[in-house]
Amino acid sequence: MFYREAGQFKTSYEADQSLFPIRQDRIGIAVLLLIAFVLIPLTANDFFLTSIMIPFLVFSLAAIGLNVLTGFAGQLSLGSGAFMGVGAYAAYKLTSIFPDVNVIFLVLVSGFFSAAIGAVFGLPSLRIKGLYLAVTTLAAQFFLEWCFIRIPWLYNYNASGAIEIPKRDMFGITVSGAEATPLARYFVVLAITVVIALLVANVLRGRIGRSWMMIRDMDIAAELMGIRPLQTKLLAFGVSSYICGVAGAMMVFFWLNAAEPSSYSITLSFQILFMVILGGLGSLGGSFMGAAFIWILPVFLKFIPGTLGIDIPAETVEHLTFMIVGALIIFFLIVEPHGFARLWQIGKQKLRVWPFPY
Amino acid sequence: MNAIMTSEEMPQVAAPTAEREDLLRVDNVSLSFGGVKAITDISFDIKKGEIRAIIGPNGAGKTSMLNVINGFYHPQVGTITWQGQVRRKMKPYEAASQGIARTFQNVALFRGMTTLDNIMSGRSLKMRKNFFWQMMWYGPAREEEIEHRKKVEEIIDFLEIQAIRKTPVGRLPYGLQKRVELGRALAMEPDLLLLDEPMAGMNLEEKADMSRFILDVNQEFGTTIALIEHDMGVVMDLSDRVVVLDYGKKIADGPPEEVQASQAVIDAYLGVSH
Amino acid sequence: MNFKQFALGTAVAVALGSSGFVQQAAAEDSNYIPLLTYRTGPYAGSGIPIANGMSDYFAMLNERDGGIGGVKLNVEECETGYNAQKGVECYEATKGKGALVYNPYSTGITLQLIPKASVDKIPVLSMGYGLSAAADGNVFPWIFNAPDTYWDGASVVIKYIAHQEGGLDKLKGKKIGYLFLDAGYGREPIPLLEDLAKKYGFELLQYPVPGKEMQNQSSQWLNVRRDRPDYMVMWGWGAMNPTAVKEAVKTRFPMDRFIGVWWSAGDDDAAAGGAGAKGYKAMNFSGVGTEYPAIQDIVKYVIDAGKSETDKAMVGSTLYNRGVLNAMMVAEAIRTAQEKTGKKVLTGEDMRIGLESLDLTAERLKEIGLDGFAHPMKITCEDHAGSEPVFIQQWDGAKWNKITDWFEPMTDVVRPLLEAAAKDYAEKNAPWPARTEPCPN
Amino acid sequence: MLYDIFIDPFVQMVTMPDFFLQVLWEGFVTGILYALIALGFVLIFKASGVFNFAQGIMVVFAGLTLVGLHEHGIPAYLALLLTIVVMGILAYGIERVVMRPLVNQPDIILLMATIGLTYFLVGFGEFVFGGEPKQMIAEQLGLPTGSTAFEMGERGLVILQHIDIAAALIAIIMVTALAIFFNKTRIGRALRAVADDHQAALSVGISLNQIWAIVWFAAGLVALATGIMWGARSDVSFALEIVAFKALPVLILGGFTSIPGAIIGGLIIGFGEKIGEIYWGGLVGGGIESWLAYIIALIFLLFRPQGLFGEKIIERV
Repeated sequence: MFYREAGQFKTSYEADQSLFPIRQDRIGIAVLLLIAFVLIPLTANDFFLTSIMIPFLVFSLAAIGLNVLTGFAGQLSLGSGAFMGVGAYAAYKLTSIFPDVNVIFLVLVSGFFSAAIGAVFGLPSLRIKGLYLAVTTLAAQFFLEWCFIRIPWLYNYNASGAIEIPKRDMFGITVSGAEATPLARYFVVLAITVVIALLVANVLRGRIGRSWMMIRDMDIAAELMGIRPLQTKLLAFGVSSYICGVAGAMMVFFWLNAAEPSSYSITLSFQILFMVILGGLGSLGGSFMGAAFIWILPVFLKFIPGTLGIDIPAETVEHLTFMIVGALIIFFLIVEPHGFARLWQIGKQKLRVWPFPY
Repeated sequence: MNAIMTSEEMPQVAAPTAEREDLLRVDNVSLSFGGVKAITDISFDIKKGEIRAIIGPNGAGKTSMLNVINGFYHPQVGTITWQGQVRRKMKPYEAASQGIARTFQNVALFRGMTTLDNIMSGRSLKMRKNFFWQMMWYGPAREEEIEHRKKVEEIIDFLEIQAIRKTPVGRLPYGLQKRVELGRALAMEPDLLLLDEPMAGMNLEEKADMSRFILDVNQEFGTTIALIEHDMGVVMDLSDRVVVLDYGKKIADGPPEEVQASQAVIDAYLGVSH
Repeated sequence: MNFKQFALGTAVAVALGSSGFVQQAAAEDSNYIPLLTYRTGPYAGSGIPIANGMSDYFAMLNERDGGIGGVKLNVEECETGYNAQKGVECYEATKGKGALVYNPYSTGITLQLIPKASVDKIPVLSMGYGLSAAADGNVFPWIFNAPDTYWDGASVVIKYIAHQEGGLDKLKGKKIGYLFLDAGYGREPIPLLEDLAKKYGFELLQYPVPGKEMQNQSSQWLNVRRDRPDYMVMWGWGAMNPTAVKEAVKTRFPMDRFIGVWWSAGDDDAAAGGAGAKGYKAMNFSGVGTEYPAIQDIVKYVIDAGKSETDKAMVGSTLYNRGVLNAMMVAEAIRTAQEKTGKKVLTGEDMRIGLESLDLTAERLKEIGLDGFAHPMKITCEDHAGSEPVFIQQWDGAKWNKITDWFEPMTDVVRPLLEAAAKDYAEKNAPWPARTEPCPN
Repeated sequence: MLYDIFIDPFVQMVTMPDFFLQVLWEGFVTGILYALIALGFVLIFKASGVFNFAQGIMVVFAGLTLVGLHEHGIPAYLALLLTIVVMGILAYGIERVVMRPLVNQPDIILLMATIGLTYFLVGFGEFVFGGEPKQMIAEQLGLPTGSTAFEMGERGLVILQHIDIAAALIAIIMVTALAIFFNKTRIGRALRAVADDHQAALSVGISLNQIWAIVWFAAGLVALATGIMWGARSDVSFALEIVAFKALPVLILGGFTSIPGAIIGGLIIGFGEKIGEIYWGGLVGGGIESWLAYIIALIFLLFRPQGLFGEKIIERV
């Protein structure tokens, strides 16, 4: 009843090709942005910001990055964690070489390093497909991880082998390092995520996005229609790695403050992949939903026993969380293999015809 | 097939085919896969503006021939001359930029995309705006998008598929998918359009529609068409000239009536009812 | 699945979960100690005994004495799985509840907490791990790594080897192999070992074990076999330790020349080698066995009373006792802080004062029933590590035995390095806040 | 530098032949263990097209069940029997709860489902058995634990661990048994039919569900054998799960559906890794084992995308 598009007509191709052609969607997105930019900053406590919202946004961005590659261009990657790491180490090196340059600028620049490395590891994708490609990206994952440990230059020869983020100010406000308030970091992360998500959405609805989807859906037909497979795939690898790189840099600069090579391990790659699959391959909104599910659900689960006043040892909660998350992953794959994005669409469809069943 | 015969859109050949300019020549082409010969020493030409049919029983090498023209397979022997120039070994995507478009035997649409996007994908080569403008969207990228959208809408109107514009092609019935595939190839505004069994699996009515579209394309846009088809009625009605393959060899070449009368062709098709 | 049910279920789950975010205010009448433990994941083997040791000691204090200074201890475990992300999450979730001190038990998590500690004003006690440079209290007022840094440990090993060989000058020309977990933790001692190698003329051979290959060390040990080092030193953790001991046995390396750091001193680590592991040595700074009154009290008040998950057989093992030592240091720091500030219910800032004036004398150790359990230790404003002596223990096939007296670290070599490293850290992380906290006393 | 790369390693191999033999032996044993893990993958992939990421955790789970049962006072052989039963129940459960509802889904969804299964089994395993590593009860199971040293030349020594010899033997027995099972039994033939074409197999009356339960069970048995062997080399703990990743390059080399391929691929990776690490690893600081296998597989892929035993793929339109 509330979600009906009847009576909304488009009179131009411009209107028809906008990101949110339906009015209710436009209102919905405006409300979400309002919540993100106004309501949450006004009401949330530090824990909610630092342990829920900031990681959620960082992961959302990383999931968008992987979704560009896997969901839109159809190239399976298990190396997104390492590409995030490249971004993080690049940003760290940049800020130690240019301490006075705006840190957000450096974070955005660091993505280019990640993009270059991503493109290099994307080269075999011309000949290798599917699970075989997954092995290539695994090689990237393990090799890069090894580099993070073995090239001390990357971490400025710190005895600890880790990178630690110094304090950096922007317009008189501390945005990175331990002194940065959760709110300042939240705004930085939110702004970067929203802007990149918007730009990616633009790319995806135009020629380049279409060429990725062509490669994904039927690579031979795409090639016979004039799409150069190597360039197109490499561009997808580059863009995807850029986004992952920025997400990785944000992860250490605005969330964790310090990172070891193991922060960017295969586990992270899997986490991101889960977000993409559960959220929905080929859906930007799904990336956010997937990130919310994979990151926030375990945090929720941790608190449930405490809320109900049940005294369960911490490790049992952890075991149960693992089991529940694993079971839910299987459950959702069975219920809707196309992810939350599809569930959301089904939900919208139900709303559209409500109160009638069909 | 009489429905088409009596149609007013019967091909009215402007000039005798033989006098027209060659668009594509295939000379002594042979192709084999690890010892298995798919095509043996085949030569024929496609003239500008004609509808050229390639026929033959299953496994005769028809699709392989299209793949060779397309640049998807590389013949071991022989030359291909495109618009007067001998073509070197090239990548499939280069064929597209030279103006060769095609449809596929088994529908090869981009299943995850809508009809509109599928046809828009045919415009890929004609769109130039770089990554930066794409990212910004507002401005040049959008203008370009809308300019091409207008072209695509013309094709949608032409093929009468307005109602399924926003439908993901995976959900369309087979006949419509074939039509969308034709639209996608048309969006490339090709010089040569290769159609691989455009009417396979269609009912009579759909075949009639498709035949009409093919003739319209040939006449209105002047597009040269090479098509593979099993339905002899359609082939005889549509095409200007027919080349017949059997076991990878050419067994006949000429106007439909001539070919139909050829003993070699009758032998090759013996037992196949048409 | 019915969409309506699904939506409803989701809503209920979200509502349940979100109510958990409402943080309980710290109870007014207790001191809150969050324990970042890991009883899951690849390092659980080392994490479980430590977690048990810590929580059992605190539980014993609550049961026997009613807490410290008449104030109960409110101890809460938060599972990190040795994962830095989860560690930070645990930190953020607990710091608002009036946390007194953090014991991260992971170098990775410690590094994350180092910059946060001075902002949130909650000290971090990384007992014998973490960042060595943190020993410099002038640069790191909130971080404590008593009783020893890894550099202290590395110097003790070399000293012990020299002792075996008959003097530091006898090290010349010797080959010492260093097998380490290829991560910040294992790499940290390398600069010091290299310095010492240059100084005393021995050759240092490095055998890194990648974190993913912890249980697949045959390459490293093949290299050991080829290089034939005179001694092997190990900086391992979790599943790396038992695998290394097994491989050493397989390679027929003389076990009495194989010396582990205090984190490779677990009972399970050595037991994995079976009879062949007899002779394996490790450094240690906490007593082994159950023959201490305080440990007996744990058994009496906590374990026999059924108030702990701990398997009784685990009590007295190296890592369990390590946990007890850690808990005891926290408890003593609380007591000291209570004396210094006159308050009973403390804050993180009070706790820092307590830690900085911690002076565990032999008498005090005797008083609390841990005579000889640890070397007397004293933390000062400048020196947060203490660089206390360490002893060597040896596995006899069934249990660990202390085989040497206490060895002093080479403080003269280590201390300047520590200070230089601290300075280096501050410079690299410029602008690093200068110490503003006044020294107690 | 060039000398270090191209000459020195070979000089070392020749001048220290006993050591080189030892390296080869270690490579062989590691390769056998990789092959065993890969074998579990192949069985399931062959019959259902599922790339089973949970094979790694099944290895841990099987090992833990065995040791866990023994710790509760059950005699070793009975525990072994009970573990086999547990693996059977697990296989049936996975088929019923995970595989059956996901029939005909794309590869990546099935892959994800098995990773979901991994999460579940990690949680479940730790919940039931606790997170601490356990000692494999090799001796109680009657596996040899000693070692034999062969002298070579003056100072040379090649040490063979009995447990490693046992591992190799068991691997050979398992492969032979599987080969016989596939070729000689009715179920085996049905299984091969399923591998070739699901639909066709269904149409001649083969029960897919039954077949899948059987292959998961077979993979469970392979996992158990792997768990015992690898557990005896180090210990049974959740860190072992990561070793399963090594199965990927092995499968790339050997092909996803070939049992002999898994064995040969495993051996190539095992030898390559050890020789690479020992003779060349030192040049870049060692520890290259963590990625060498993948790079070997990658290079191999670039030249032979279809794998060692696959046929050349002709792309068709």
